[in-house]
Amino acid sequence: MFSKYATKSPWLYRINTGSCNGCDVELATTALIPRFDVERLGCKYTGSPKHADIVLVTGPVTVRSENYLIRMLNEIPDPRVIVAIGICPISGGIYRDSYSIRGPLDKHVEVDVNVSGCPVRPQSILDGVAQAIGIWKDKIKQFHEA
Amino acid sequence: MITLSASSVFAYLLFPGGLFAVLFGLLLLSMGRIAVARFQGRVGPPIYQNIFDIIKLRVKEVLIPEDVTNKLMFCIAPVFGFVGMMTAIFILPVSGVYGGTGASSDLIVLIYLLALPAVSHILGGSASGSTYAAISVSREVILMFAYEISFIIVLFTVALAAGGGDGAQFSLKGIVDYQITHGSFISDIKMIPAFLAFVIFMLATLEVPPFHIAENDGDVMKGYLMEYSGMPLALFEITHALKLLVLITVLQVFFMPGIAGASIIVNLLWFIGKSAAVVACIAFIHASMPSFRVDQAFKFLMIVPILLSLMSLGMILFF
Amino acid sequence: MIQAFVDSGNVISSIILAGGELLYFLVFIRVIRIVFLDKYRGGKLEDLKIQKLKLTYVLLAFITIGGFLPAFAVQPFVVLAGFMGSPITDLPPMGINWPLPVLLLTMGAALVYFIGQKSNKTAGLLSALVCLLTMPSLFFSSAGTYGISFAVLILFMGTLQFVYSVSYMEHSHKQYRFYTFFLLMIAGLLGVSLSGELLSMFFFWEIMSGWVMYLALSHEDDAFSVREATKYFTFNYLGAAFLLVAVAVMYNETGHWSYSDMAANFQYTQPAAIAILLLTLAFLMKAAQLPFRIDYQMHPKPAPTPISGYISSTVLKSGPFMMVKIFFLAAAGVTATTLFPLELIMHVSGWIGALTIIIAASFAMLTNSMKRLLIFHTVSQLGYVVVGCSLMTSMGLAGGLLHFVNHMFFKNLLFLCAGAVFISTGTDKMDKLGGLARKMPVTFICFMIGVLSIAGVPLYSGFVSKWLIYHAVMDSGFIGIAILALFGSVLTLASFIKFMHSAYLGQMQDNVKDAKEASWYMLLPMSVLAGLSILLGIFPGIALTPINSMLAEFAMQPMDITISSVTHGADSIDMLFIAATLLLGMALAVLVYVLTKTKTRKTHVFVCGVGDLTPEDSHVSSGNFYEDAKAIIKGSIRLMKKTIGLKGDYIER
Amino acid sequence: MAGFFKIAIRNFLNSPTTDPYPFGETFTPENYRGIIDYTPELCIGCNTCEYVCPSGAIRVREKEDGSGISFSFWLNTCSHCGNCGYYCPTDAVFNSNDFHTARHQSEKFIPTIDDGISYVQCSNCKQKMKRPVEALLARAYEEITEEVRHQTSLCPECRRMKRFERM
Repeated sequence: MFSKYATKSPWLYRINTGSCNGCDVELATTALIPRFDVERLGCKYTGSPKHADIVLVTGPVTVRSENYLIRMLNEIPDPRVIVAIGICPISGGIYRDSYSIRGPLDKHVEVDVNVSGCPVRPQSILDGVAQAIGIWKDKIKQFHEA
Repeated sequence: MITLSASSVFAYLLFPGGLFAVLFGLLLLSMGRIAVARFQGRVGPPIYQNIFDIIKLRVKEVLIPEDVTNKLMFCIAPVFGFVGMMTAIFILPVSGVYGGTGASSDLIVLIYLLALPAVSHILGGSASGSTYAAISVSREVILMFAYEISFIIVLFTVALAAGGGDGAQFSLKGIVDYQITHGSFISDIKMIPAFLAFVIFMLATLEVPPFHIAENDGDVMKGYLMEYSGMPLALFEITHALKLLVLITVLQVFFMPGIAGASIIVNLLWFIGKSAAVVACIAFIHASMPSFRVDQAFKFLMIVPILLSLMSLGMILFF
Repeated sequence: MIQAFVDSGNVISSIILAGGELLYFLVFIRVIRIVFLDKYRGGKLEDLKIQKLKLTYVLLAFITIGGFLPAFAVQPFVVLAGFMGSPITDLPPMGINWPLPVLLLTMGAALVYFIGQKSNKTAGLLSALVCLLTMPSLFFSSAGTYGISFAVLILFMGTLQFVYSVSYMEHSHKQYRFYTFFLLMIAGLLGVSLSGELLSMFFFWEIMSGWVMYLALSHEDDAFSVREATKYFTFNYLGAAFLLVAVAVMYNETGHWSYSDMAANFQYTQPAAIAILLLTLAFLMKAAQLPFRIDYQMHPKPAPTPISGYISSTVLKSGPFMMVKIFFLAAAGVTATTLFPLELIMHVSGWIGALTIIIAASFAMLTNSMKRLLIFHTVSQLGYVVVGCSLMTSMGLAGGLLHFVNHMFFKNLLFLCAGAVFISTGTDKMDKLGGLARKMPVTFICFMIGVLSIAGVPLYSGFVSKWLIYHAVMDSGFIGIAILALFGSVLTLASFIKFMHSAYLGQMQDNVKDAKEASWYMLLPMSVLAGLSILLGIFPGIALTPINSMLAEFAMQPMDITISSVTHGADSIDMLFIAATLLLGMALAVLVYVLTKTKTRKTHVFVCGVGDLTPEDSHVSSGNFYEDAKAIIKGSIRLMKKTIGLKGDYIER
Repeated sequence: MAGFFKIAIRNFLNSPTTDPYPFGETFTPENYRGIIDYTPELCIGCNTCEYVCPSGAIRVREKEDGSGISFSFWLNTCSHCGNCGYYCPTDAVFNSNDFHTARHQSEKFIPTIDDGISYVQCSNCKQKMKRPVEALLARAYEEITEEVRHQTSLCPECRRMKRFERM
């Protein structure tokens, strides 16, 4: 019914697959410090993957965190958008050929938006989230047609 | 038998009951979020944010944990809280606007209705089978165990004060009328400690930061709402909004039911103004207070509000 | 002999005599226990031939005749004393009249003993039939509506209990013996409720809480259950000793046994006040108030569930039942000057009830065993009944009696659910259980209805009686009792949530994997009781109309009620109205659910993606619930023990 | 706790300090290392940038048709360390202020910069060679005479031969 207004409240969820926490600090600043308040877009950090709409993944999917990531990704309800934050999930970044990472994120799940940078600037995260909201809108439409 | 007259159905579903209460509660919640943001120096979400949260949740897919022990209980749990709050709003009189149902608008019914959201959190959390939810259920019950005492004592103090010396006045309408004639309790020195105790109780029931323990993002993440998504979660959000509104109405029924004017519109604006002021104060405390740990909160709740309410109970009884 | 002492005016020596009798009993019970009940480890034993026992049988016959028809046995001695020059002038008429239903039940018990040896099913169904058939015979008995309605409830609960125990006692041995003693106990209880005189009431009181119960309780025959049953039996015997002395003093004061004439010429003299005090004390002890040593005061944990459920829900009610009768008997003869002692006794028993609610509910927070938690809650709910009845106002009495009835239903329901869980999983410890709701859904739903009604949630039966009690307590101005009582309901809810989560919800433990739903015999009584709890929640008038007639019988001003609402002065409550709003709300919520047509999907429980957690370490069991609340309760227990000189902490007996 | 109350009230009174980024411009410090920029004219194809880049974001290869050198930069693996800008002798590669790095998944494998320089014919032996760059000459000689200008048009071998003859 109102599904076109649904995109006004995207809830963000952070998954850290072994990142150096550089990007996680940037993620924290986008929400909590007054300067880059992500709540203006209606976003809110949620505590559980089951409430997530836009999933922000950081870290180069290290070997240890791989199957945890896979289990958590199928715990996220469907019209969702996966955003890779920082160069590590996109291409493995500076650890690209290392033996201990299991490749970029899109080997495990189909990613929608890549926000590269090491670490990512909060403004570009906001950019990424804005783009993700756009993608999320057509995903909701597809989800309801299906 | 039940008098399901048109006015009571209208009161239940539309004006001070369902639609108005849900929308007003959600607006109050998002107003609280804006106020907290402004106290932290950021812009904060738009005013209609919580309403769109509900709409968004309607669109989402519903996830059922596979080793949930009882799928039926998992889905029914949110309904308890929602139903309790809808009935509470229906029986609570808003001074000058809506007279309450008269028949069973009673203090003791209010106590048990106010406990229903906590019961629905507990049932939902433990039915979902998640460990985080179980831990947060145990915290929720410890808190309920602690803040219920002060609520009961405040309730009896108000009942006795409204009784005017000859026994207790249990009907909510009676309390409101007594205060309108004899001046509301907020202006009465004897009732100030009870007012403070009730505010502490409100903070503890609504899980506002000094007592943001059962759903604390730090350790238990989303607590009992961990396994919920989609529409059941929306029901929980609506119950939370209704609970905020119910508590504000109860605060006004108990302590400041003053009437601003004769017409309903003026009183309604006065009611909305008072609610906004209360939400602002709650947001102020939310923005400037860190959260307790469970045992600190338990110790605090077992000492401060109980002493405050006993003080005002003593004053009411013996002076 | 005690009567003689009381006649000659010194009550103290009669108390000493009763004490001596108690000591004798302690010695004798030890003999019985060791000789008959403990496991026999010696060689093969064969019974004596019937001829050698002829003499003992004759003696046995003479004793039983003396017991049943005392006047006949005393007659020759009166004649003998006449010769010896000191004629016995006014012997108290010791006749005990047996109400018809009690006779029927005892015959039924004998019937079950002989016929029931074939199989457990026949014995169980037969005894259920016996209870059902004696119900119509109640209408001929002369007791007032108060006695008859209690009797109807006794028999109704008895039938449910027997239908339940048909499948519960499947695994145990010699069930017919258990059914016979159970039926005799019900007969005793029936006698207490129907008897018109104090003496026959005392006679049936002895049967009810005497040997019959002891042998039924120690049915499992293992050392633990026999030891616990002996503890409970000695406690009952102590209560009965108080009763014996009080009954003698009451007869001495009023010269009559039957309640009506006793009420007629009851003057307030100093011994009479002591008698009333002793009676109240005995009845409070029967209702296990102020539970300091719960293993003595309450029926033992290892007893089979049907009988422990029945004792908790019905037999313990005889305490408050008789207390109300004695209060109103004494109140009838009261005058303004002598009002003070009766008022004091009632006020003190009100406070005892309130303290019991808090103490029992906080003990219930500590225990980890299912049955013990339910036992503590029985005691705390009885505290509500005692608080209600001891207010002596019409609303208080109505509230107390309504809670009396409601508690009977939801407490028995909770016990039957615990029994069903015990049978299907074999363990009574809540720590070892978890996730039962998936395997036993119907038991879980009944259990939930029981929990919600014991906590007093509006749609269920516990709420109305608590509402009445709170209003009555506040009207008569006891703020402290009201606060304690209301807080007690929070404690009850907290401990039942611990029980619900650790036994039924949470992660599925592996010892619960093979648990299967309870059999049809168990589920029928459970669902009947659950239905009744909801019915009484929405239409309290069903129970309130007979209560109103009882109020009239006690010369109190009846409450003005309709089928579903209770009005008392300014404030009133309409349960159907509340139920309608609640159901309207539920319909609204379900409508909202149905409108959203989204897909649902099954996923893992979110534990940060960790996959290798076993159910044991991811289930929050009852041990680690409410550490802080338990710390405060344990602290206060330690403090209380220190004040009375004991050391140590809460010991889970 | 009193400190918090003061801060909260001060925040409440003066207006929020949120940066209106998605809906307005934001402040970027001038030496912020954003996406790198590449000016082909200055590039001499010396491969130092590829060599110093820690995450291998820059790739300088011979063009397939051998007509020059291709310089391709892939943003998604650049860690904005600034090594390339620092080591590039002729500052052909430098860090711009552009921080807009959010890309859709479909654009993931398109190189952000795909440019190159083409070879120049040696005026003497008509062989392909990298062309000289003014900046480098300025650094090598104080003033660029006609002689120097002429030599820049020769390929290294011809220049060596000419130098040999002059000796």
